[in-house]
Amino acid sequence: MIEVTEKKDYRLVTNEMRLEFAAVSDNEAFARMAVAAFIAPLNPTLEELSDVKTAVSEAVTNAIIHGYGNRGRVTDRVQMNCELKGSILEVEVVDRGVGIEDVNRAMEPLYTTRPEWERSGMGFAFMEAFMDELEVFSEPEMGTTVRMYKKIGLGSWIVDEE
Amino acid sequence: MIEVTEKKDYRLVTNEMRLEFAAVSDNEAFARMAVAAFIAPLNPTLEELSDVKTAVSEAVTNAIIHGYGNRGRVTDRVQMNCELKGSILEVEVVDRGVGIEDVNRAMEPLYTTRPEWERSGMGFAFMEAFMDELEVFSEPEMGTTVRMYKKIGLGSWIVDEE
Amino acid sequence: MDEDYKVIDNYLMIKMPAEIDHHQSVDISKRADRYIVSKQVGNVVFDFERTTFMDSSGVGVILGRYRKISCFGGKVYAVNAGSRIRRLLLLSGLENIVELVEN
Amino acid sequence: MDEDYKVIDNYLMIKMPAEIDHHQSVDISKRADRYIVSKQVGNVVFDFERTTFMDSSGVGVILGRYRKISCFGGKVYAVNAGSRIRRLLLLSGLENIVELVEN
Ligand SMILES: Nc1ncnc2c1ncn2[C@@H]1O[C@H](COP(=O)(O)OP(=O)(O)O)[C@@H](O)[C@H]1O
Ligand SMILES: Nc1ncnc2c1ncn2[C@@H]1O[C@H](COP(=O)(O)OP(=O)(O)O)[C@@H](O)[C@H]1O
Repeated sequence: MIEVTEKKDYRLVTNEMRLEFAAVSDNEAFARMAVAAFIAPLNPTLEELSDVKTAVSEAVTNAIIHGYGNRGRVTDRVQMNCELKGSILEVEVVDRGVGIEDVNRAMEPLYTTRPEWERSGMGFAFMEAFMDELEVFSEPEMGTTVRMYKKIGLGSWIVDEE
Repeated sequence: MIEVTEKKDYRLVTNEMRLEFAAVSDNEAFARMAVAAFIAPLNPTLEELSDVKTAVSEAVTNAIIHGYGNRGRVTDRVQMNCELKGSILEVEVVDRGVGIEDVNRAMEPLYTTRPEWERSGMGFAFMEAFMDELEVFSEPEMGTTVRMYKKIGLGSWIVDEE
Repeated sequence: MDEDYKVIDNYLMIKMPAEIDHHQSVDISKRADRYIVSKQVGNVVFDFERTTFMDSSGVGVILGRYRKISCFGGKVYAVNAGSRIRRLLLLSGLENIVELVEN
Repeated sequence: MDEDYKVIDNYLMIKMPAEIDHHQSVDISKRADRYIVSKQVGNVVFDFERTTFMDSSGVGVILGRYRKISCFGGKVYAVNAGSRIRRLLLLSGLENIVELVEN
């Protein structure tokens, strides 16, 4: 199993923020504005901004409606952790909700367990389309972590990895 | 001494977010955009938006430059906690920096310990002018917590207090 | 708001909001269906003129209306859909479902 | 950017940025002082046309320039200062230091 939290090498991190907010649908817009504000100093293109906002909107919406069953409780919490290593953005969206039984199946385009809420099943597909990398960690009854990466602006893809 | 953390009565809380970010000056703009996005669903007037953004900018700047001595380390953290009770916004800005010896004196208009950085000494005065209420808790070597309240939009001032 | 919903002949015209996410979508679907049922309209036209943000929830709104009206021969149309929204529709395989109206 | 700094006769004209906070202020002061010293200008004009946000750091920038030039008889001016910025200047007691230029 892949460890979700690991020791961090702060020499490469140029900025970081951790956001926790109530799992209510007002915060879908809040979360994507927050990530947009966070990457603003990198001078993202309009397309990069849209890409990141869309992916974050998908992951946060999923946490609120699937993870926490759309019950709108202020005490249910979604976390969004963002990190910059130079021009590489890492976004992690974490919920402690119901989790996903079969992640591979959940990630198939058009697959949804909530057709009655008019979900299109395109959430994960959009995250994949608009970000450079997508990782999903989930365990039933434990919650879900979605981790996404994208290079922003003109910098080069320079993440040292050991 | 007043307790900075207390048990919360969640029946009155309509939305909440907790933000933690690196004490670097890029995040001054980020923090005020985040609070603006957070209160957007209340339909604030432009003046209310400016008021809140100014007060948050002052508190966050103080945490970064006074609390953490302006050293720009990503591992130094500022917390911003925002809570809505109906139309009442509570914002708390917390640092674990050097703290303030004499809070009353620090809050005097034009008082600054950093004239060499061209600080005007008007930070606390602006927070007081633009928010409805301001509380400052600080202890040398422990850090500083600034807590501010403001009624946003057209709702009435209805916070139950025991 | 209700001025964003107009029935002209057999068409329901919906002026979509600036940001279409899950929060907004729930409301759009509810309002749209009220008009579809009460005014018995056969077709739905989504106008994206004001829209600057949409995620997959918007795809759900379009698909949902399509499912409601297509069995009676109705169609869904998109006007003022910029390149971003076209891309979202294409990614979702809606190109045969939504008729893109050029302006 | 440097096109925002212009020397005309004995005046340094500074087009202030959209948002004036501590992060921006450090840069404005540094650039302004470079012009004040190298071009020996006596007066500074702050143009707030583009400015939509300012906090007390902006007050520090104005006061700092005032202190640099006032001992030589120089003055600081503010043009295009909207009601918000006027209020910040007033709250900070700068009304006798900054000359507000009406447009
Ligand atoms: N955070 C989550 N918690 C629990 N289940 C999730 C979560 N995110 C996604 N899922 C599951 O994966 C499915 C597919 O997700 P997605 O591709 O985003 O489509 P949609 O949201 O339209 O259903 C969802 O229907 C749901 O069953
Ligand atoms: N978070 C903080 N940590 C330590 N000291 C602080 C903090 N906030 C304010 N101070 C002290 O209070 C003084 C007055 O603050 P303020 O009114 O904001 O003016 P200024 O920031 O212009 O100095 C500061 O100069 C500093 O000594």
